[in-house]
Amino acid sequence: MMPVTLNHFLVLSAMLFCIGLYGALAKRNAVAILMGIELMFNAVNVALVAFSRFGPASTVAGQSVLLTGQAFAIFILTVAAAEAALGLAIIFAIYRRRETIDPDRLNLLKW
Amino acid sequence: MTVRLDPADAAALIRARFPEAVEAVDGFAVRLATSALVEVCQYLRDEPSLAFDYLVMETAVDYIEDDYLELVYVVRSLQHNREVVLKVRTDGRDDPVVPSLVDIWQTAEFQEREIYDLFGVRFAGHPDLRRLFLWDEFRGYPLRKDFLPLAQ
Amino acid sequence: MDFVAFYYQYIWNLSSMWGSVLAWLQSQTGLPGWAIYLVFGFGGALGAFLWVAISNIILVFGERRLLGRFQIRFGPNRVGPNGTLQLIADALKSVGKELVIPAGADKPIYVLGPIVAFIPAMMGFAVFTFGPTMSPVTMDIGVLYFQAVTSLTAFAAFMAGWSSNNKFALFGAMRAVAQFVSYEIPLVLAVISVVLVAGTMNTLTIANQQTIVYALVLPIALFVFTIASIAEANRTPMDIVEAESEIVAGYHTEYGGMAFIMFYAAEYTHALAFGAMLNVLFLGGWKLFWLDQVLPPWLLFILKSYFVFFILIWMRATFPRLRIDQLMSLGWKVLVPLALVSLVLTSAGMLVPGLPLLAVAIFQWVAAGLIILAVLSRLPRRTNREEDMRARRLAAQAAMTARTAVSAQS
Amino acid sequence: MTELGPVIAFWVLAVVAVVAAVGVVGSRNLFHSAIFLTVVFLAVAGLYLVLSSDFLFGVQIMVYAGAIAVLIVFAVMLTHNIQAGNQEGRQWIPALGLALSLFVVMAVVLAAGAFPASSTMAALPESNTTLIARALFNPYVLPFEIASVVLLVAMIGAIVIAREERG
Amino acid sequence: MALKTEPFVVNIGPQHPSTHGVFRVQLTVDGETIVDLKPVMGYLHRGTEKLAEEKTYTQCIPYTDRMDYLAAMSNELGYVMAVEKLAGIEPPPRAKWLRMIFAELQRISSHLFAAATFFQDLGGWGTAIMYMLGRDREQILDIFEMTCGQRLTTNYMRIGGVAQDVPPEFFPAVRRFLDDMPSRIDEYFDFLADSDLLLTRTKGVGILPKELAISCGCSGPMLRGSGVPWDLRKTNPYLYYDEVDFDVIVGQNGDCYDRFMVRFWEVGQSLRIIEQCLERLPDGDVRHPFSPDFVSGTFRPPKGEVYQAIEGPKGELGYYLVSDGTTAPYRFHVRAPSLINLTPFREMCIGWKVADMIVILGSVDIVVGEVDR
Repeated sequence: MMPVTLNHFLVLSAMLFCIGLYGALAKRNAVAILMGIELMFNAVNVALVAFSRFGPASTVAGQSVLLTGQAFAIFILTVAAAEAALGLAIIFAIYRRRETIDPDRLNLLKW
Repeated sequence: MTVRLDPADAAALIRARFPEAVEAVDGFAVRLATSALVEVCQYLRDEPSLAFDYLVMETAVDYIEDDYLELVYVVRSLQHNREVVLKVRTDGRDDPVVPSLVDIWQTAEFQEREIYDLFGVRFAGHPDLRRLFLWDEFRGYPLRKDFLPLAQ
Repeated sequence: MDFVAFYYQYIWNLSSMWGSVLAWLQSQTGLPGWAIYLVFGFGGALGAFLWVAISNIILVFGERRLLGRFQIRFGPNRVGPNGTLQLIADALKSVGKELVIPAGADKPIYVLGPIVAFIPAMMGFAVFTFGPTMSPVTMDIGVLYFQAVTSLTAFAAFMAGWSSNNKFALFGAMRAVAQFVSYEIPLVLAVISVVLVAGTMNTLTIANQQTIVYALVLPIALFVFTIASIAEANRTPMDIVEAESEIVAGYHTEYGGMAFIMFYAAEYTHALAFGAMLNVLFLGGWKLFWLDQVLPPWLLFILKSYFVFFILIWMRATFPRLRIDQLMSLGWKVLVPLALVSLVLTSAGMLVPGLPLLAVAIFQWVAAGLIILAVLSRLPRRTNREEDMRARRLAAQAAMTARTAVSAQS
Repeated sequence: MTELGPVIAFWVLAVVAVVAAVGVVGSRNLFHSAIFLTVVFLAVAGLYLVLSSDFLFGVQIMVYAGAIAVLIVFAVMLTHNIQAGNQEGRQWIPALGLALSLFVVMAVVLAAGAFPASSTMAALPESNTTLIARALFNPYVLPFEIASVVLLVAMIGAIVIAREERG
Repeated sequence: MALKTEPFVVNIGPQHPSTHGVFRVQLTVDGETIVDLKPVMGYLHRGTEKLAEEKTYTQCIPYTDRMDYLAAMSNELGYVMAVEKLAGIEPPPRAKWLRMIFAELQRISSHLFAAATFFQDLGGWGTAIMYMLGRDREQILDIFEMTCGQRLTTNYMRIGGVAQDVPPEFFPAVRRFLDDMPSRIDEYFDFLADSDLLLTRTKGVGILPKELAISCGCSGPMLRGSGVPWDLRKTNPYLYYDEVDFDVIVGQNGDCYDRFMVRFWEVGQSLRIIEQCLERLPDGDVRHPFSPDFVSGTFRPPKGEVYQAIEGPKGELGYYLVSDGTTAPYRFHVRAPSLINLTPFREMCIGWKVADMIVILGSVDIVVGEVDR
């Protein structure tokens, strides 16, 4: 059986990231864009956790840094939650005012 | 005890203000001219010594022999505990029109819709004159005396 | 007697019995380790599922009979002895029904809805502690796992609600999202108090550590957890998601037959899961005075969980429903602050050197007493029936006299 | 990672994650996209379990599947009538090109052996959850606090933005 | 939800657990908040008024039973009083006292049922209250049954009296009911009216201002709940209501709670009235000597028209009859309190949540048989 290595996780992460990137760039609906961004966050998290588990165990100043990647993943998760909440709040606010959430038509700042 | 305002007295009260309004008086009701209905009712409601603030009931009767519909309004003053019955005759039975009293007594809303539904009296100025009980495609007005259920 | 004692020890500890069975199986068949592992896993899951299935039957029947009693009537008592076969009859009838998919429904999601409803409620059972060493899965993150998987029920609600192409269902779905997400916060905050005191998220350790049940140590957290889990389990008086007097049946309005049974069973499974979790977190799982020396722990655990469920039935038979905005403000303005108070007090108590548990208990009870006092003093004076009636009558009489005077003048 | 169980689990979860991710961007129905997104979240949670990161597994399900995905579905429901579809915008071709080329670049970097192709996972001295707690509250306590503040600010901001103006 | 979303239209009814029959409400909601509302009725329209034009005066009595089927006695009472007024018949005193007893019993039963369904609408499905109130109502229905053989559609009142005298077991049964009720009312007060959840759900909800109530022609507990002490039994006494001692109950705020409480306390007042009726019930005939009952086909009231109203449980129940001197009424119109009390329904509901709409509808206490006729 072919062993699963760090690279497997990284390729998976890259695929998820690129799909998310496409979604974030190409979609016409703000909610769909948000979904793409969430996908990218997840991809990054997968990579981080994989790094933390496959990397060499080491200690810095007596503390294990084995799980640095996981700690970072938790921070990213926090930020993603904050981003989702704020993003959706903004989408609601815009929808209320403009009755649309198509970013192409939200060009109020352009002239 | 609710005092039934004698129709003759009521007619006198109305005549004092609107000489042309009263068409006839009998033992039960005061019959008003259709054109004067709204302003008489407005007066009855707003004049503090009368204060007929409560429309008890509004309905219609089909007098097919004499070729008219008669609308009956029972009006009451909660403040003075008095009651008077007003009547209005329509002009013929084909597409009769009567002014609506919704603006004076809101309770007329459903009752006028009911009359429209069952008698086919149109109320000018009614905000939402649709059939109340029967479906919109129903043809004919069931409470008219010449309505034949199977012939619709 | 040795014979009896030998078997009693197996009955006492089902997991050791299961382990012996597996060991015997391996020695007899020589299966590889992973196959035994699979058998072990599926067997455990099957056991939990059986328990849930039997419990559902017992609880649904018990609830119907009990509600009947509460309502001065008999409840189902015709089919079978004392009505015990009523549920089987109902289930057979439901199985025989056609599964109607409404026109315009989002078919795949519509079909998935009831299945998704059942899975998360069922998954939570993995971490329950049926005895000192008996837990289907021992996880370091047991409590977190339970909260995480049960939070997925919101999905079932809005998958069903959205896909049904029915406005009542959509209402139910929206309410479900609002309610479940809001009540997750006080629920988790209340659990954190327990985790702080226990120093672990492992359910087995938490239950084992409760020499004094945490219900006595953490009354505020217990209160918050109870209320929030009623809301999460979607039971009256907080079942606005499927409030039958307003939105017919909420998100599962369009489901009939077997699909409806799935939702129904999921609801009871969910409620049972929260009852059992309350038992684990606050009532010490299988512990019950000296009885745990006599009876097998799993039996006590099950009975205690049923007792918690009985309290849910009792509440159902007592309270009418809240309105959605009142429910929301109860969650955000009452339960979340209470849970935070409990959290702060618990952490403060943990900082006290020596006796942290006693310190926590003292802090919590003092705070609980203060809160109750504050609430009592702020409560509007209850209406007195004589006064209420006299006020209403006097008002009428006064107005009536005034009117007679007026009409006498005119 | 060479044992049978985790390897099978990895491949199943990876395929599920990628297919569902394609579903997220490919589905015409925004609601389906949101459901697919939830599947991605759950598959990623499963991958965390494969990487024996139980705590992240729990947090991932709770935060992503339990909260963020629910919020997104809620948004889809509330803004449904205007934006029923999930169409691509004008710049979908450049987006596709960019995404593909980025993937190619990353694949090349990985193929060049930028990271050691280690298949062994580091042994954990104690339970994963304890280790995370140590990591969060010792070396990373400052970021942890900042993250908390970010969350608080985001919550307040979201409430302020989404609140209906009165009067 | 304070989110402005697409307003959408929901049909509550015609088949819905809480619309008290086949009544339909077209709601336009924004999230959960009601923006607009249209009551739609007619699903139970049986054309009673048209049917009555084909029947003799006595044959009309059972038709009135089927309008407000929860208050058949009151409906009959109003109708026979209208016919008596038209024909100038005076029923014997015993009949009038009996009529009062039955009208008040019917009022109690109707109010109890209203309270039970009201609590049900609040979501108290699992609670015992419906069955508790049902138990009391059952006692009343038993009394009806022993008197006239029917429980709901009693057909007991006759033109010029009542169908027959009450049986001997009637008095102990009523006595028992009168003895049981006061303590039960106390119990219900603690259980219902003083329950915090009920207060939260109903206090301040669906306020009907006095002026609107008057303008909309509301009557009965709706009008009194809004603080207008208008009770036809006091202001326009019929039968012997001016000779018995009772109080009119009014509310202060006009919210759902007040309407509920007005009904609640009126039960006690009705008990008082029944008590006095039993004391003063004279011996004698229960029929007018020239009662047209058995010669129904030949009863011809003189030409004329009449409007007669009584205070029914739901409000002012009026009958407008036109006689052309034949055996059938020329025009038979019912002033149905349920229909007219629905007039301000829209104003009361707008701005409240869907759940409140159900509560408000419950506090209006309609019977669709009477709304649609």
